Amino acid sequence: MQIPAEAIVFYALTAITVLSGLVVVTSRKLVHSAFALVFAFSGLAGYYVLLSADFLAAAQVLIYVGGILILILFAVMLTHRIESLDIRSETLQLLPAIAGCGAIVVLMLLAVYRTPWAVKEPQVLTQTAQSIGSLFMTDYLLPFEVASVHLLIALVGAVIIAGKRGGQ
Amino acid sequence: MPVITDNIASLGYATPELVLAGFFLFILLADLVFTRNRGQMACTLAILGLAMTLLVTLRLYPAGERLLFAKMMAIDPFALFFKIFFVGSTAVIVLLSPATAYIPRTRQGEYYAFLLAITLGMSLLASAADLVMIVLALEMVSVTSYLLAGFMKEQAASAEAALKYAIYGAVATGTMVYGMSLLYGITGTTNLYEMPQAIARGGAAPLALFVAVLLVLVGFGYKIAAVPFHMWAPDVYEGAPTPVTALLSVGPKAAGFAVLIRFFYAALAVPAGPGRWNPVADIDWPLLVAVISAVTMTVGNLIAINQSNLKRLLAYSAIAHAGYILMGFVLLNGQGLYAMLFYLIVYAFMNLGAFLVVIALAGPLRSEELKDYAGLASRTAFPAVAMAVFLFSLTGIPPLAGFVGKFYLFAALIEAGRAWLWLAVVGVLNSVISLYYYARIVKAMFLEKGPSGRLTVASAHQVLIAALLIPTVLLGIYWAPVARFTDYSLRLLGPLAR
Amino acid sequence: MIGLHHYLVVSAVLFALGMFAIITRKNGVAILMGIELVLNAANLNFVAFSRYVWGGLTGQVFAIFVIMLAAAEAAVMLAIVIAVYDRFQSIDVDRVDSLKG
Amino acid sequence: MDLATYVLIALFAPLAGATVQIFLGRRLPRHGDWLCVGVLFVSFVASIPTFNAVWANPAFKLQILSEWLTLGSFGIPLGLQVDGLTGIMLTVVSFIAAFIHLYSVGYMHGDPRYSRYFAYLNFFTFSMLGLVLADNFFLIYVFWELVGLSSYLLIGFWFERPAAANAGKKAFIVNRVGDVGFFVGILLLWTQLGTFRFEEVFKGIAAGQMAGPLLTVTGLCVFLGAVGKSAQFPLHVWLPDAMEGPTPVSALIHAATMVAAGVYMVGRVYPVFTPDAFVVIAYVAGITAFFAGTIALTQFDIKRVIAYSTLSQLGYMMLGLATGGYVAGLFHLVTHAFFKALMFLAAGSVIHALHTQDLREMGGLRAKMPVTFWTMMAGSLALAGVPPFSGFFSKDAIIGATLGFVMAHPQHLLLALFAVGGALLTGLYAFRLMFLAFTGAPRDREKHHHAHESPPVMTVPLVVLAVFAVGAGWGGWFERLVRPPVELPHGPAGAHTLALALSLLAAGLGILLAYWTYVVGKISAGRVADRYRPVYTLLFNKYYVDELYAAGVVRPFLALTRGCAAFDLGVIDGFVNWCGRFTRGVSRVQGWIDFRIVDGAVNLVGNAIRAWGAVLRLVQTGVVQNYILVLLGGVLVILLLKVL
Repeated sequence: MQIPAEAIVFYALTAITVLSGLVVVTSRKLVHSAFALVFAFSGLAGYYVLLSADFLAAAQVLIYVGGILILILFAVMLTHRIESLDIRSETLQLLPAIAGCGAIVVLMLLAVYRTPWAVKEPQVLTQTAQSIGSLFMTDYLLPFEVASVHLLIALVGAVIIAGKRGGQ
Repeated sequence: MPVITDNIASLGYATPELVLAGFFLFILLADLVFTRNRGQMACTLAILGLAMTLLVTLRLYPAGERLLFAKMMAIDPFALFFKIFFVGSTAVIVLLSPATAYIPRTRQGEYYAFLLAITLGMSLLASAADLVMIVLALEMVSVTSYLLAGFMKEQAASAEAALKYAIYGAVATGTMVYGMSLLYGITGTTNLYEMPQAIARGGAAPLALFVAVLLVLVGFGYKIAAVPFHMWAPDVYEGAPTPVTALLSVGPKAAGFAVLIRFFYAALAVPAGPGRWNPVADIDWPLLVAVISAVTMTVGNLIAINQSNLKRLLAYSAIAHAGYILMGFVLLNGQGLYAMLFYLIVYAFMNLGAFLVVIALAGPLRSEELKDYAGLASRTAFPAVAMAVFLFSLTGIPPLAGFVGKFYLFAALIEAGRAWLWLAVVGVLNSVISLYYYARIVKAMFLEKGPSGRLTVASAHQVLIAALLIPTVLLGIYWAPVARFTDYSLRLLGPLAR
Repeated sequence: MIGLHHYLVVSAVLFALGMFAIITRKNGVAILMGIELVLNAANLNFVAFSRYVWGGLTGQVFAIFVIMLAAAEAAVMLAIVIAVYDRFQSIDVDRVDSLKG
Repeated sequence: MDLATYVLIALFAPLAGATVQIFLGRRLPRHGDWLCVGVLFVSFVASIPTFNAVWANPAFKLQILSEWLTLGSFGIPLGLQVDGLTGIMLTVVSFIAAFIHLYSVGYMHGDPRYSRYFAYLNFFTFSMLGLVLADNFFLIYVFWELVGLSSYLLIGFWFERPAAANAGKKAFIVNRVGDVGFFVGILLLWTQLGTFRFEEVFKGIAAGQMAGPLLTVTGLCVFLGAVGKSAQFPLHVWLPDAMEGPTPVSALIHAATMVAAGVYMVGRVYPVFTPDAFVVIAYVAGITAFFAGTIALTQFDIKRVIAYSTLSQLGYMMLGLATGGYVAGLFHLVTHAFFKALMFLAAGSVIHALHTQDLREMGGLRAKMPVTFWTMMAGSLALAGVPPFSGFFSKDAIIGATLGFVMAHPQHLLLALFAVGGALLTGLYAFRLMFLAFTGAPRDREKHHHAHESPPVMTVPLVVLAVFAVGAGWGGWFERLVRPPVELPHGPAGAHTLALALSLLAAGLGILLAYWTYVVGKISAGRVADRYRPVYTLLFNKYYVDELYAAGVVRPFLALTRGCAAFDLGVIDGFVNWCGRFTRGVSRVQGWIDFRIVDGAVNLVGNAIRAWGAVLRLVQTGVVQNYILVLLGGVLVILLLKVL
């Protein structure tokens, strides 16, 4: 029990993430799910900070909380009239899903615990933003460029598919 | 193996992708700038782009086998084989599209641009040497596929197809990425070519490794539509615009096989003598894939029997064919891979051909239902005869190309010894079952009575049908050059196949 | 002491939760949320392995690419959801089932 | 152009003709008959250089090899070869086929499927030429099957007539029985010697890699193929029925292509047969030669008489081959090709003129149809083995070989009786036909009145073939070109003289008997028939072989069918139907072997498969989350299997 602080933060984050995750998947109201997702993503950002991945934590907040969630809310609003925003989000095939997902958790944890991970003393990383930035320009240049083309495709495609009848 | 770390120097070996990306942007821009005849212009540009891609791809052959962009991408005859394959199959789709009414006129520019984009994604996938590249390229193919499937969004079926495809695809990709994260945890690398040593060095973590491999397999299995990851395929194939369906059943499927082969043979197998491998760390993935192969062809064929919509029938047939092709994958030897590649070529011709006939007839016939094909032979002879040839080739009846392809697959299995004999038996039985439903179409076209009145098929389509028909017949009789080409294409980077 | 296993457990739970959402929710947007959870579970793995086992930035870079992909996928999927809504007046996935058999 | 090119042209010209014809035939002027006849003459002309080459050098050998398929240790060569025998066969087959094509232009004039007919005929010829040229068992089997297929199409060409459709099916099925044997034989050879190539197989056998009873059995399996195709007893039943096809097709089948294939094949793979195998072959052949001759005596259908005579002559060829008369047997194949094609075409000419095939309605045609009469006479003389007609030389050689064999092995005396007795019968039935058809008073005045000589497009082939029927035996050219592939024992010295005497005597006696009976009337055929009523009935009913098959094979099959039909849930759609209706006519016929046996069994399996498919289909609900659940389930199952 040397560094209880880390443990406390971890468990707090876990509580936030898993509980809001549960809300995301069980809430009967779509808007509640959406907001719970904000908390879940924020909790993950907290993990990233704990894992000394500060750039990633920032990206998580910016892209997920700032971007994807807004997108989701827009979609919710575009597909429902404002007055029925608390539309019920019903469920189906509950029992097989519980069984399947439960089994997969068990099996994965089995795999995790049976594996002798080569755990090392964690290094302290500083200035990950700079290193990641230079990685993008050197070793990861190709994926970086491919990703940009990919985003362009997604953008154009989203416009076309979501656009009004008959296109532009 | 020669590695080129310098990104600028690597560019010279990535010319096909550069050209494709360039033309993709070019078409989008041109579509914005010009106002008249945009569809024709986009089509012309797409053809031009594909032709140029083919040219630069062929010029890459002297490059041999290399790793580019800091080991992100591999270039070898194996990858070039698939690049040519993708360019060819996309070209067929591009050429057949103008004479159809599937794509609304206002969206044609984007349509052709996306056809190039999906080709770009497939090319990258065939070359991907790093998990990051696999994910990115696979997603590029997937996302473009969703968009193309939903291109006729005014029709409910198309929109539905896009939605189902997107949800299923996203789940499969998510699962695959999760598997990759485990794989990274086990090996410490995301590079395929560093994995065998890392796995060997890392000692035994068989269960975690198996879970990781299985989850990754979900992503690949979804691309090639192997059971139990196949269920999106029939719905999407039926709902998507038929030219897109034709492409989906050939291009991305082949891309899935390309990445499957490279991933498993580069990362999870170690060479054991010329043209043979052993699985790394005793993971019995060949048996896993063999079972998937057997189940895939059986399920595909069994359900296909009861289909009444031709597109859907061909979708199940495409699933069954994924099972056939997988037979070659489990052998861990060059002969198996050879049979797979050869079958892919053959499959491209006959499957595109069958879809092409459906597309060509969809206009004059206003239907894609089997019952409307009754008496077709007397209404328009050439497409009916061509369809019969394509279907018999898909069945594997000599002397058509499909027979030779299947022969190589079965022979490779039988050569490999008694261990895989059961798979060959399953394969043969399945071929027999498949005759049942292919012959039903032929019977409808030639023996049943239908409405009278001649149908006129667009001459562009007739020419294209002939262009696919000739190799389908010819490859059944004389295939030596293609066989040599396939043989040469087995030069997979790292572990040489032959 | 918080170690690798803690993170892996959280990640496995998130993966299962995401899968659960995907399988059970009728609403297309809710399904998308499940998918995001699955991708985030993978990301947590990457970062945790990067930190505790292998060092370096490979895992983090991978995670950033995954976030980017998630964004692109979300955009496309929501666009498709809107297109489906136009046709079906609903985004309940179990009602979008005209193609079957 | 080198010789190989000529050979390839000769082989592929008919195929090209068939391909063009099947797709475009109806759109071509004159429905493409000129094209199909033309390619056959091209084929014939292209085969002449080959003949010249083997003529100049009898030891000539040309091989056109190409690896067709290799996979590891397994390889199938795609080779053609030309030597003396193939040189002759190539020329003779293309020559006769060319004239039969020409004749068909007149005979088939106005048929609704005129263009289709020529496409089939071309394809038939192509198959036979390929069979002749093949240099390995694999290829010869492929062409063997193609010959079977095209004969099926042609025999059942007038499929509107139940008899024709039945005959097509019968030929196909009976041949299939033989083909199974052939296939097994080839597989046995391949498993023992590891090769399909004739040359290597022979080498292996010469080196003793395969010998004894196994080789005998293998040889008999291979021979079974020839039994089917060359219509030897007991698989001969299809050949007389095959008369239902158009007459030029019968001519082609009987002369140069189908039935010749079996004899040619036995000659081609001669070293495969052991002496023991040859004894069996000799008896089968002897029985065929003699009994077919006796049946021919009682038939009244002009084509059937000729058909049974073909059976008998085929028996002779096989007998010659089996008793060491390698050259004699094959020589008879060639001479027979000429005179039998001639006789069929002449018979066709008669049928064309009278619109009947019944000998009892003919008579007195000699004056009305002089060309037909004289050419037919030449053919009959050749058939009966009267010198100096071609048939004499070959048949005499065969009888010589048989006598030689019997002198060396007296326990096989029966063979000699078959051979000599058969020769007598040949003279008898050949001239019975001639006299009944052409001499005496016309028995049907109405028909006789309308009879007229056929047009030149039909008579010219007759005359050309007659020339060869007369002269093909002269000059010993055949012996010069064809040499036995193995050392053959020489028969005792006196055998040949004896054979000459006996065969001349037998033929003369036969003709004389026919003359007495049908011209002079000293012997009343009716009274003979009455006195030996049981024998006559037996002969007239062809020894009841068909009925035996019906009782022993067909009825049990039909009973089985009914059993299966009980299970048959009545699904009509599907493959079997399609198979059954492969040609529309085939489906309309209930007949010899009812396809319902197959229908029943396959429908049963088909139903089961369909039912499974329908169940699996239910999983495809249309709800994408169900699909994902299946994905997850699949992953879990695999994982659980791994963990447990």
